[in-house]
Amino acid sequence: MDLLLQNLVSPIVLAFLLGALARWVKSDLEIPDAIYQGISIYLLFAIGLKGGIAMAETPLDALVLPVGATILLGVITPITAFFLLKSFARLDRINASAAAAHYGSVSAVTFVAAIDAAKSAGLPAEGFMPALVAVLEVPGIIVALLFARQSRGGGIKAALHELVVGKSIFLLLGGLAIGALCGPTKMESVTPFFIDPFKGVLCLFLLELGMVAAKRVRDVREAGWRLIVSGCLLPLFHGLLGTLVGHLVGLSPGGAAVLGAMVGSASYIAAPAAVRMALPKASPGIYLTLSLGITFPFNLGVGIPVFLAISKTLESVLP
Amino acid sequence: MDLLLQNLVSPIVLAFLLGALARWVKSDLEIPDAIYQGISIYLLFAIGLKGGIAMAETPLDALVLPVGATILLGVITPITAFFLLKSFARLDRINASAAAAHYGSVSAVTFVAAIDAAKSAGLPAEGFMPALVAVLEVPGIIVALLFARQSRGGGIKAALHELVVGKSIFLLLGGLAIGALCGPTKMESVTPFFIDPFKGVLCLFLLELGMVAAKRVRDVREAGWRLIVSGCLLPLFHGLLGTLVGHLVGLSPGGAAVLGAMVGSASYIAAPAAVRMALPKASPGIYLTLSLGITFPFNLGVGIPVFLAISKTLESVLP
Amino acid sequence: MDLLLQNLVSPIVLAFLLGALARWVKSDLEIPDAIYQGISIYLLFAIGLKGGIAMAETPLDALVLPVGATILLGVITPITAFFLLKSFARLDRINASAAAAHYGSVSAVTFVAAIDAAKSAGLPAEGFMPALVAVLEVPGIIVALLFARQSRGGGIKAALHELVVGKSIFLLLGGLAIGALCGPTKMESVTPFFIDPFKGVLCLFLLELGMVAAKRVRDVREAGWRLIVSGCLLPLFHGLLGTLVGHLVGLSPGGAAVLGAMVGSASYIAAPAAVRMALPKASPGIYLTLSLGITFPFNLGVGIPVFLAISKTLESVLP
Amino acid sequence: MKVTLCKLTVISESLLREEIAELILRLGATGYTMTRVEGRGSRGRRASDFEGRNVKFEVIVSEETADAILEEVAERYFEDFAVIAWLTSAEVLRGNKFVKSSSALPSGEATGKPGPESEV
Amino acid sequence: MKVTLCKLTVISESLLREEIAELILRLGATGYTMTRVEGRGSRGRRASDFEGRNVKFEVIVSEETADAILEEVAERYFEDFAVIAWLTSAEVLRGNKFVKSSSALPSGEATGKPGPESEV
Amino acid sequence: MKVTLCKLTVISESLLREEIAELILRLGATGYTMTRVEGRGSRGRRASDFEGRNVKFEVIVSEETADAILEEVAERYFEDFAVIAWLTSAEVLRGNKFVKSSSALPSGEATGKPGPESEV
Ligand SMILES: Nc1ncnc2c1ncn2[C@@H]1O[C@H](COP(=O)(O)O)[C@@H](O)[C@H]1O
Ligand SMILES: Nc1ncnc2c1ncn2[C@@H]1O[C@H](COP(=O)(O)O)[C@@H](O)[C@H]1O
Ligand SMILES: Nc1ncnc2c1ncn2[C@@H]1O[C@H](COP(=O)(O)O)[C@@H](O)[C@H]1O
Ligand code: NA
Ligand code: NA
Ligand code: NA
Repeated sequence: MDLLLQNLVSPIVLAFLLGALARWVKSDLEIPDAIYQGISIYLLFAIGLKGGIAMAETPLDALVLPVGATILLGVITPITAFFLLKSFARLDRINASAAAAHYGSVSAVTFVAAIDAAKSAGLPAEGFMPALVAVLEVPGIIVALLFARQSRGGGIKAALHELVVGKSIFLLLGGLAIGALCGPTKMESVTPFFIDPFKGVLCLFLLELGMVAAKRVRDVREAGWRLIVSGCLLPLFHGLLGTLVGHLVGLSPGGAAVLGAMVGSASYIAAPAAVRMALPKASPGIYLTLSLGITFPFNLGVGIPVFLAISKTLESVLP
Repeated sequence: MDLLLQNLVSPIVLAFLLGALARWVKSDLEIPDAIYQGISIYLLFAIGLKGGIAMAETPLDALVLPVGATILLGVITPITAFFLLKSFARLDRINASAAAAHYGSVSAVTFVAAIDAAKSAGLPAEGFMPALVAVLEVPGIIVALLFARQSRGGGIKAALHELVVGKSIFLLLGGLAIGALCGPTKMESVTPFFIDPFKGVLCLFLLELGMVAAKRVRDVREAGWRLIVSGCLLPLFHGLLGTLVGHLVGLSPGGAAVLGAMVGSASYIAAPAAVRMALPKASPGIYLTLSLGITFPFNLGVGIPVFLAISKTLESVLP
Repeated sequence: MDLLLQNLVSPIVLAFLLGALARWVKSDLEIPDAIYQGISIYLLFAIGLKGGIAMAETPLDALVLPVGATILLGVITPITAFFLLKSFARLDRINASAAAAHYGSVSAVTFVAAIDAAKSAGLPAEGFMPALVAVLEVPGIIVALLFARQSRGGGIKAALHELVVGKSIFLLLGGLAIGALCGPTKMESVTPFFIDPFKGVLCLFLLELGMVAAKRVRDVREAGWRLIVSGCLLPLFHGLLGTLVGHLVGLSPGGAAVLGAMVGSASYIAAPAAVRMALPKASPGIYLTLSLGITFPFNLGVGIPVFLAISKTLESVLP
Repeated sequence: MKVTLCKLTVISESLLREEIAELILRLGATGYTMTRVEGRGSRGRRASDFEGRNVKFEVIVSEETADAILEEVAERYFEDFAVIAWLTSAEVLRGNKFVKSSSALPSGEATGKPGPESEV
Repeated sequence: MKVTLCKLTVISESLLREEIAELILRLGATGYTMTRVEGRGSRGRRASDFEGRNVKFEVIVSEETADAILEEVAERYFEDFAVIAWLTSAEVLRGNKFVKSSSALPSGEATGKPGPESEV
Repeated sequence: MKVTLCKLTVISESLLREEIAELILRLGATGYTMTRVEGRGSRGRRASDFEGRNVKFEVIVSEETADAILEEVAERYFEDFAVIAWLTSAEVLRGNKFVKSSSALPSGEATGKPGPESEV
């Protein structure tokens, strides 16, 4: 409980709430498009670079298990999401698989918020986690699209291309590669730009995210309780699964909780674009509302501290 | 005199002059709209955050007197401005009240420049000053609009809404709240973005401000000497008043001078928008020329060092 | 050889390659126009400021020889470039002089990369080098335009105005002036914005530059081997000349190599705009391909380390 | 099946963005497209030179709706604000997309066979 | 020597930018101009509210090419995507600049003396 | 009282922005609206791919002024620069706003009753 409150009163969460407030009071506050895009390029590239620097210092075989587990989780989560959304939330096949693609992928901001919360809670995560983000982005979307049993034009192949060379994965992988090739010493000179101000920039980003999410609140109200409950249950279930698996493959308690947050999160940048191209008949009103209107704030406010608490407990329970 | 020159040769003032120069030599230098807006969001939010952090460490009752005095000053200044502009500068009722609204409000950049100059002069101001900026923004505009005795559509009520949820006050208050809630420890992680680079970003902003102000120079020439003299007298008079009141309510010499600069300054972001909506018949050519073309450079170059010098003298005079 | 590889695996060079890769795999990565422009304003202004701070600490007479030599080199390089491009690369008069203007001028990013590489190699350059960049920008373009024997409308005079008040030179000179006037102490407060994050921002810029350069690759293929060879020979020849002259006028080994890189570089911001206005009949396809598609990557990858190695050797050879 | 409708263009100082968007939808347009533009006009300067830009609204509507919007825009803004507007004709497919369900397309247009004058 | 051609305008969610640009050039336009715009329409929201903007293509083409582009755009995108399009006429100098060398301007236009109907 | 005027559109590489703006005002337009756009055309690339964008000028003017501007733009820029231009007609209220006081609206337009041909 204390962890929960502790987590809520942080610059990141408050900036998100401030953004939402801006919409509710109809402020004319507006982050220009170009700035928003510039910030998101910065964040993704910086996440990659930071992960790459860490990878340069990690023996490769320490990565094998976590990467394997992450791929596995990326395959499982869209399946559970699809069936829950189809049966419990009563979405049709197309909309269920479209939304499942989002749950199969990962939200970079949730990831970063989790990294940060873990650090604040004295449970720092492994430095190579950003590599897992890159790994988790793709398989879930592919699996989910298979469920749709239909897709436009180039279909899954086109969506796959869209994904892999899409800017978020491209920047993440690019950053990882540069960071790993250069290593900590050579990266020192870019640290004052990519590492030190990172969290402040993230605050600005969350201001914007709050504004965008607030636009979805009306949609959330219309969505009906079944959708809302699904949008909370899925991250919880996936998150616990991720945390548990994280422990099993030997991650630190912080790392396991962060893996939980990643697995529990729903993408709202890479996935929507890919899904829109592959399944144009699916309603963005459903998948964006689920991922950005419900699951994202849920994880930010509740999920992350819960995964951290569970992970701490698991540590003392597991051998 | 030395203080004056000392003040003029600073990165901030020189950046402003460089911007003005860019216009005069017809350089194609141009700060993209989106960048300008991004910077102004950054600056306002950062001012708020910094003030909030300071407030978290200030006992609330230390704020009562300064806040009360600031509100009072916010009510007085538009009145003096209105009558001076109407009688001496010979503006009609509408234009006089439109311009008075600007003098009743406050220029955030003048405030920041004053904070900075105070620090350089060895007279650091209180940390909670940004809270006073937020307090000073609104009442003056309302009072001034009352003088106009007419206003469009929603009128004053609409203008009030425009103001309070307008992005400048919204970001300032939002920043204050986040800073105060999180306190210094939790804000540490965002300091490298919001505090350390602040003054450098301000330089870029002043480059742009210089360009915009230079466009007004022709208007200033046309304005006639009465308007020009008013644009210098008003900040001087209001500034001295503010400095004096600052001492009386117990601010440090630096704080009092900064309060003087705030009170003496004229808004050119929040006020113009509100006035344009409420009094569309007032001429922007008059109120923008006064606030941005005359009073802003006057304060930057002359007002601030004068208020600092006076404040230093007052300290030894007053009990 | 080791120096070469050492140089290639740096965040700056890798960011450039990543940008090129983005184009080749058809990623949708895109740096918004406004961000690109904002970054280039930042970089040029920051280079100027840094140079200005150094100049404030340099006795003026230490500048006389280097400045004189730089002007001389700025006059010589467009001449060699013109004749090589006309005779060996078989360009007509107009296109040869248009391209020569680019070789007469200087690429700010090549300059910065050289400064950085020199530092990494333990051969730091003089702090006042940015002043030489400003000096080198103009004369070469003028000389080259004289070769064209024709030019549009205002012609050379218009192009000269375009250049001197063009944003790149204006910001560079403006930054130099502000830095020199304020000196190191007063600039301290803006250092965390203009100096510390500089190299990180440069990385982002090179990402974009890589994307733009990659667009030229097709043009490079079409250009024919004579143009490609010219685009490599010219920077090599000019660079060696610059390095040698640097030693003769008493620069440090690092400074001489940086002067070499400057002299060897071809402008792709100031020159193209000026040339386009003065010689609209010249083909941008030729001069941009040469400067940005061939010479820039050549210098980044090969030129800079070669100039450094030569400069080191020269040091032990020359008296 | 092309039908001829109106394209209404409104250029305004950006301060009025929300008001004009609301006005356009209220008077019956099914949507609008907004562009950020810069401008020079008789009034020269805008309230806040900072806000910098003007906005341009382009609206595909039936002629009556266009006239209604144009009239209200003229009445409310032409005198005091930096606002201008003009009409051109435009041919669209799916004419019904641009007409609110309550109203209907005038017969000539619905048939897709407008008289010679109204054809572009 | 002014000739009358068509101006085709296509507004689309920005995700389709590349596809539509490719389509326009493939069907015979000699170029296009693209603007980033914002919009409100019946569909209300776009795939990624983040990508934020729509794009607007303006293309000067002969009437046949315009019709061909319009048709393919309609067929491929109108049902599932936030895409609208319209045609107006436009007078240009140098009419041949806008017609690919393979095809030719219809005689009426090439002479610069279009019949009354095609004139604006 | 609607009158029919011309809308002139000029698209140009951004390097010429100042020159063209000056040209437009010099030849008698009362204002213009400028948009930053991107483009693809026969020339493919612009002087500085960095400057990135083209600019689009839209000008509401009388037909004569439009023709005068169009002619000078064509003469000075069409050959060597990435510049295109076109004309459409546009109906405005307050026709006099767009005509410089020195000149006057041609009678047909001033009455708001243009002949059938010039009507849109
Ligand atoms: N003749 C014109 N042609 C095109 N746009 C214009 C014209 N006159 C004015 N505008 C636009 O309308 C805005 C307001 O004009 P004004 O009310 O004349 O100051 C200007 O900023 C321009 O964007
Ligand atoms: N009546 C209209 N007039 C102008 N633009 C429109 C109109 N309706 C839709 N649009 C544009 O087309 C886009 C897609 O519209 P829709 O498919 O109706 O959601 C919107 O975002 C607008 O930019
Ligand atoms: N057919 C066209 N339709 C619309 N815009 C065009 C067309 N052709 C060229 N443009 C625009 O005009 C600019 C210059 O074209 P060009 O001179 O053909 O290279 C391009 O960048 C486009 O913005
Ligand atoms: Na997930
Ligand atoms: Na004031
Ligand atoms: Na050179």
